[in-house]
Amino acid sequence: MRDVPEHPDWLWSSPEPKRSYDVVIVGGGGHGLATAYYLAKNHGITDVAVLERGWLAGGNMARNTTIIRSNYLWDESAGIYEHALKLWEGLEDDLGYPILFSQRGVLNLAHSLQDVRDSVRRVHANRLNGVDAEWLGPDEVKEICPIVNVSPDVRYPVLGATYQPRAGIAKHDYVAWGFARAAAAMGVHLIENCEVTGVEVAGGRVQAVQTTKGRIAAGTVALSAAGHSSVVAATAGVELPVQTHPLQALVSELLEPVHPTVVMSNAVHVYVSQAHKGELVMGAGIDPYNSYRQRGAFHIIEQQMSAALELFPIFARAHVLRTWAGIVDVTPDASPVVGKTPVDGLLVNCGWGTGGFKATPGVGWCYAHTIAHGEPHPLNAPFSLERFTTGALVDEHGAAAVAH
Amino acid sequence: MAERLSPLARFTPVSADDLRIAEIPFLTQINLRVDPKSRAAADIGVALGAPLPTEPGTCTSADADVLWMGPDEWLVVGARGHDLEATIRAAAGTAHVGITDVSAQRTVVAVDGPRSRDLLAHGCALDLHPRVFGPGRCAQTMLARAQVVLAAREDDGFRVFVRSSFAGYLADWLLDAAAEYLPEGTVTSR
Amino acid sequence: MLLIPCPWCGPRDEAEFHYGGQAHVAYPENPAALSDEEWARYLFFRDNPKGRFAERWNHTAGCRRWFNAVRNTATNEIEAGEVTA
Amino acid sequence: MTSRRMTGWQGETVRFRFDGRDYEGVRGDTLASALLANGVRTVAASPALGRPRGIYAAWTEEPNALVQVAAEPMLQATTVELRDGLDAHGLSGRGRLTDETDTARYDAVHAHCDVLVVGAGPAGLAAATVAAETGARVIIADDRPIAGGSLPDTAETVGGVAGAEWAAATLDALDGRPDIRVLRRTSVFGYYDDNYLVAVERRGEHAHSRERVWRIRARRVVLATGAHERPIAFAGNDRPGVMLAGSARAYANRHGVLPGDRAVVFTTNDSAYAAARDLAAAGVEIAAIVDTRATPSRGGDGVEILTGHVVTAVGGDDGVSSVTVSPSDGGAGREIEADLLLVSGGWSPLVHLFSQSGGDLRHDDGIGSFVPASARQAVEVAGAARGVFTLAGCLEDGAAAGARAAEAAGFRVEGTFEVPRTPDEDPAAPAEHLWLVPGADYSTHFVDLQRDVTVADVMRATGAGLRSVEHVKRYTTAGTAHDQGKLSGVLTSAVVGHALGLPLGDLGTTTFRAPYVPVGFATLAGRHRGALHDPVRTTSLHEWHVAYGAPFENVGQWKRPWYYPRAGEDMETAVLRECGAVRESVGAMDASTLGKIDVQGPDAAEFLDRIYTNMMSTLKVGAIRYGVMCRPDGMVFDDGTVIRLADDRFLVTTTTGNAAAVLDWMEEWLQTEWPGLRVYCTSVTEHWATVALAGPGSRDVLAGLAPGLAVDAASFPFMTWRDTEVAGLAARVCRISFSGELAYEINVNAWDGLALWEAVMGTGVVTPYGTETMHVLRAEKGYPIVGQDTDGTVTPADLGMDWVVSKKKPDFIGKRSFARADTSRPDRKHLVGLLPADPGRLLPEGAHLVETSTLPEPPVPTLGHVTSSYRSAVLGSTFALALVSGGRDRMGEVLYVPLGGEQVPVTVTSHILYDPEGARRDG
Ligand SMILES: Cc1cc2nc3c(=O)[nH]c(=O)nc-3n(C[C@H](O)[C@H](O)[C@H](O)COP(=O)(O)OP(=O)(O)OC[C@H]3O[C@@H](n4cnc5c(N)ncnc54)[C@H](O)[C@@H]3O)c2cc1C
Ligand SMILES: NC(=O)c1ccc[n+]([C@@H]2O[C@H](COP(=O)([O-])OP(=O)(O)OC[C@H]3O[C@@H](n4cnc5c(N)ncnc54)[C@H](O)[C@@H]3O)[C@@H](O)[C@H]2O)c1
Ligand SMILES: Cc1cc2nc3c(=O)[nH]c(=O)nc-3n(C[C@H](O)[C@H](O)[C@H](O)COP(=O)(O)O)c2cc1C
Ligand SMILES: [Zn+2]
Repeated sequence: MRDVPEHPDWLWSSPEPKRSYDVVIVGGGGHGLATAYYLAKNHGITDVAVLERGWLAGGNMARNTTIIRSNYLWDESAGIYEHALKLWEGLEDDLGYPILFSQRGVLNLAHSLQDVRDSVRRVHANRLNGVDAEWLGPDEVKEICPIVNVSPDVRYPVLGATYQPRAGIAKHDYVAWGFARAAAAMGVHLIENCEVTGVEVAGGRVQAVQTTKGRIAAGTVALSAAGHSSVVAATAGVELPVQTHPLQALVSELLEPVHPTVVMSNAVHVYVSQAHKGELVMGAGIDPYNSYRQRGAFHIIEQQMSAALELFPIFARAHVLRTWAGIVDVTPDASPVVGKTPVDGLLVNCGWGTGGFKATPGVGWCYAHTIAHGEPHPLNAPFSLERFTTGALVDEHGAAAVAH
Repeated sequence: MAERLSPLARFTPVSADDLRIAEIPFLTQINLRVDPKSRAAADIGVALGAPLPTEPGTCTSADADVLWMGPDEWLVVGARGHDLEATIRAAAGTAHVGITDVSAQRTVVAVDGPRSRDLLAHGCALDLHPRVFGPGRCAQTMLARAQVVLAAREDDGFRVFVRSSFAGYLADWLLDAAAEYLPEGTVTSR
Repeated sequence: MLLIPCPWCGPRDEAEFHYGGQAHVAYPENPAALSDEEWARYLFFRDNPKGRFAERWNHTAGCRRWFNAVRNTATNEIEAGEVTA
Repeated sequence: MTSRRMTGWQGETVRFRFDGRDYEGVRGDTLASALLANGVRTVAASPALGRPRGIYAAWTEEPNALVQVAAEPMLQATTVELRDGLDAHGLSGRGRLTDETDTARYDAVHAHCDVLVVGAGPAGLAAATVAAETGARVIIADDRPIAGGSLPDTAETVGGVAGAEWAAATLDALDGRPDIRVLRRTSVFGYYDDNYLVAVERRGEHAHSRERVWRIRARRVVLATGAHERPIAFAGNDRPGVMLAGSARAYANRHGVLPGDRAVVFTTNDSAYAAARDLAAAGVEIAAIVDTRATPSRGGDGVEILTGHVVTAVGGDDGVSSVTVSPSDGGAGREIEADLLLVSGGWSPLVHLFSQSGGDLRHDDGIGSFVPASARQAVEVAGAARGVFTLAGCLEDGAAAGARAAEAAGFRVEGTFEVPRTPDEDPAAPAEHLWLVPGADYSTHFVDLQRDVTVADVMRATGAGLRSVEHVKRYTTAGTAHDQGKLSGVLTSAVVGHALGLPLGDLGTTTFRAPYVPVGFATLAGRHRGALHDPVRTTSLHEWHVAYGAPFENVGQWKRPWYYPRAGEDMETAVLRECGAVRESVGAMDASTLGKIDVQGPDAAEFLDRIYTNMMSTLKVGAIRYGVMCRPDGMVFDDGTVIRLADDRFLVTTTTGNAAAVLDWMEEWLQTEWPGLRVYCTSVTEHWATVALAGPGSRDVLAGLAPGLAVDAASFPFMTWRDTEVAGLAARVCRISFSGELAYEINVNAWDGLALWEAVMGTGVVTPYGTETMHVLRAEKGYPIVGQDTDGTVTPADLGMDWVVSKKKPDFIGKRSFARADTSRPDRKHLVGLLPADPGRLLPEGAHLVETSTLPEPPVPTLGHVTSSYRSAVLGSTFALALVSGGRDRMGEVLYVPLGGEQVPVTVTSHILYDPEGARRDG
């Protein structure tokens, strides 16, 4: 039996860019591709180019630990992530592509009394928002994930966990390729090795983008460049409240199934699942300083391993096979920015930081709406740039303190 | 009335040919903040028997050990019961200085013997080679996961100043790391 | 593990430092006189260049001094001679 | 001696098991060489296709022969050193984790050097020797058990002796010198910024630590890591018995093992001829040398050479039984009987670490592979690692690199290094760069044996429109197995190039990432496990709390006593008893963990005015004030008391968890914004032990212990402090209260903490209480806990603490933000009290509040949530604190807490539920 599902025979072609498009999407990651797909599908807008500086979906989309959940604290967040989760639930059929979406549940562990309070708070908030959520005691955690060490004798014992049964993981690359293929089939141009080097603005309105493949005129320019958002926005004179950091992840060799769910622990900075092939996929916290280097520092990995073994003694003799990093853009309130900018026709989708993979279909849906209507969808309206001026932040690190 | 109790009172010293680890409790420690170019700095130096070391990462030893902690900060360390605070205050007069008794803030662990460098290298990222970190050098740095002040003495000796609340952790860590350099059975390993 | 040149202690491992973000962002002279936009700019907006970046570091596990350095965020190289106490 | 061992080969016998059968090998064997010596050809079935697979290479590049050894999964049989009792099982691509506790130790060591040499082959040994001569501090690390790199594989001589002997002597000589460190069995697996490299040393099952991580900071690095022989993609190239020519040569020369009886050699270059010669000398019959080139440069020592030929098929299901060779340009093939097929597609420099360091690679058309181009760090590459493929060349190249590195590190090279004599080598004939033997169907042309990826798979990927090797990697999974494509990586690129008609140089490689070889999780965790995982911080009273049976609460790294159960008590009873003791009599708590910062200097008062929301400069010497700090965004950051010791000196207390953050915060503002302020801040958190004495009986207890202190309310008023003697100890007593009761905090030198505490307990009337009781008492009084009743989105006004926000000061940190649209909204969440309609009903902390008694369909807007919730004896009811939207305008309103299908009614009240008039604070 082959563990790679049969891919379709044709994914996408590589056309030369036209001189002009109705919509140019900057960045061919998951978000850019999903946006293009929903522009075509929901709004019939197909004169669209997705410009990608490297290989398609080779940014954070190729690097994330693929955790999908919607159990965020604030109503605004729950709204958009739950919308995304509902889309995930039908995405394989919608795209006609195997994306290995596995609703194996996500546990968020609590290790201190304050963790417990915050977790319970989030569970209750989730329920009011119609998001499935449970609070589990240590024994129940053990039932769902028998390999978690729930002994009270460890340095930071597991006092309980929140559990979202509908949460899970998907195969990141296939998700990207599924969106790409479907978008390309509807006429969207996917253009690789095409870096946007400037955004042309005249009279307060966007005109075109400059790229390594020449100038491309556009009615609307929609940024979806994740870690590079500030660099691109700056060329249009738009400043964004984001900072770019490396975020590392690693995998083990392939192992027989041991880990049935997804476990995240913010307090000890570990999150881990076992991918369908059998590798343990694991991540930690961001490297603290700004960097575009797509590599992190090694002590972060070492610390992560000691934390991982506290929770999962059974991992002791597994091996780290590969480490890597993505570069993520982090906002002051750990929530994204999706909406308009001061430049007419220039839209921005950024600041998903360490947790935007799960939003892919949801943000694609809402961003496409924003592009098509020139106004945000109600689900992304709270995530405007203005919130930093008014102070109406959607602060997801304060109480929830759960990244990814 | 109960005795004074040092943070590592319950810790059994290690004493082997190659490696010795013991607490030196109850030393007098004064945190001194003063502009090194000021008159007060000079006067304090006179009172302590040697100018305040201004080369980063060095210490002097006269009436007391004076460890460079920062460009305007020193840790003055004297024998148990030595009223250094009064000496320094008197020398400083009314100048703008910061003088704070921190005697119980940190305790001191002596790590001595030819294996001391090997032991510390398990948890300290500094280059401790005698050419680089020989007698008279000191540094604030990390040892394992605790912040420490490290001072090199003659004969492969080190003084490790550690915050009292971390002392138990650090002692456990040192013993665990030391096991390799000690005769079998010296340390009951955890 | 970057080797960060503390102007006082010399080069030390990155783990001894706390990152302070962009340098030279002064606290506004008179915050009360700022518009909400200007105040938001001070609070939340920092440069995020790919390339040379003047930034602040605090040698928390060492001398506890803040200092500025110019680092290239594309390569992580800290420019020699650009570290100021 | 076992059957396939060369006659006369000596060695101590070692017994081992493989797949449940007993075998013997010799000391010095790897599991792979011992298996070959025993005639075991098939190690396991391939993971996806279930094809039999054998041993393909001889070291870390092995793509096939995976084994499980006891609890350790996914080891390469080619790198497992044979030891007595070894029990291994072949694996089909997936390992097993077992529940067995790993009792081995692991550790890490920091090391520094002027020159780090990676690789102890001829190039590395020469480099290290030259560098060591200069007086530089040198570390040389090599991943193999014995010195010499590939020398023991090739049986070449150096300086007139066997290469392995020369290497061993050279490395031993280095090992004995001061300032030189030799690390054997040590793989350098990561090359990070600023010449920081990490290596893992395999010290053995019985060593003090089984594996050790070396964290090396090197001024200069010499990479002398050698080269890997390249495979060729042809039909049936995965059969057991197909092996890299150099590896077969290594089995013969290093281990005295003949991997087969009759071999066909398939090559594109000269190096396989030497392999054939060595194997023939060892007793393997060489049936033919199949050379893709039209004219090979040297004779085959009597062996038939088929020039311009390729291998087009391999016979034999379980292993090679015959090899079909055909002219490259088509034409009839010929089947040759053989049980071994040796392959050499040329050599690829091992550029992993160089690439990890940030260096650029370029494609070298001469050797048909990628080589180091420009470096970004202080690194040299020497020997085969940069495409030098002769022994003499490697020695010279290594010596030159060692000299350059030492000089760059500031050392002087005196004299010259005598490059040892090596036998003359014939000039090599140009190699051909053939990666792929054309076939009708590519379904058994394997590019990645471990991932079962064939040329057909790669072509399917390019056929689907993929153009990038990164996409092909992810589409096919080529290069993603445990060997990280050491052999398959460049081959995959080459096949993509073939499919797309692009030169290999244009396609490049996929990204090289750490670790170079897999490294154990436990190895990386090192000593930071169990009790040493994260420091435990304790107070000077800790042992007393332990002896008294207190469970502990983790607060940051601190251990704080949570409550003190007496025999038969559960937590609830113990806490109610402790609360009662404080409200009715007197209790004591260890408050030593509170952060304490000594703030001195002429501008200290001005400084605190800027840091705190309230005014501190008006505080009188001898007095104490409660204060709140905000971040510039106006959100509460910390709170605590400020006591004025002198005109120019204050002692600030912080919350337990925030002590370091507050000190850093103060330093940041002082150093970066207000360098003109003459203020010094010093942490004194652990200098002091603090005992909180609370309850109406506290005055009498204090009076008894401090006969010299006037304790009456007039002499020692609320919010003042006195220096005195308590229990004969120099003490500072503060009259402050976090419970609303008459209370004192007694501070003594931490060495005296236990003496004080024992004196307090010695009075016989004082009940020790823990953090839980403290929380209940403060909540009854409506005192918020930062981090529990706030979450980074709460302003002082939200907490009902307008009084702590100065209206007089022109500015302080956070002030401007209070005027923003959102922070001045009336429906912000306010801290209020809640009384459940059922006084026995304890609300869970974290529960939410809604407006209506029936729950509408989601999404239901929340009004806020419960931040603190307790049972209260004095209130005769449970109660809670909550952050509720517009809460202060809802006093008396009934709201609902949805709990498991029930809507629990609660009444909104003031957050101050007990003694709102403050009548009890004077006792
Ligand atoms: C290690 C790691 C773990 C993570 N784990 C999770 C997780 O478990 N769950 C989760 O939900 N999220 C996770 N994330 C976050 C998630 O990956 C990102 O939030 C999300 O992928 C961002 O959206 P995207 O897919 O469009 O970004 P990307 O895939 O990064 O897409 C942006 C694209 O823009 C391109 N680009 C940039 N500049 C230009 C330019 N000038 N011109 C043209 N193109 C340009 C980039 O090359 C890139 O392909 C993780 C991230 C990392 C790095
Ligand atoms: N005839 C040919 O075509 C040909 C081709 C290649 C090599 N050679 C011969 O091979 C020899 C090459 O000598 P050399 O010194 O350059 O290389 P080498 O292969 O002899 O030695 C390199 C050593 O480095 C070790 N190593 C590699 N990566 C490591 C890591 N990350 N950490 C620790 N150790 C690591 C290897 O295991 C090996 O022991 C020469 O004798 C040369 O003639 C010949
Ligand atoms: C969920 C997930 C699983 C992965 N599994 C493997 C794996 O089994 N083997 C492997 O070599 N890499 C694996 N990778 C890592 C990729 O090889 C690669 O490192 C990552 O996409 C980043 O790209 P880069 O290293 O080429 O920069 C995985 C990555 C992700 C996100
Ligand atoms: Zn410093």
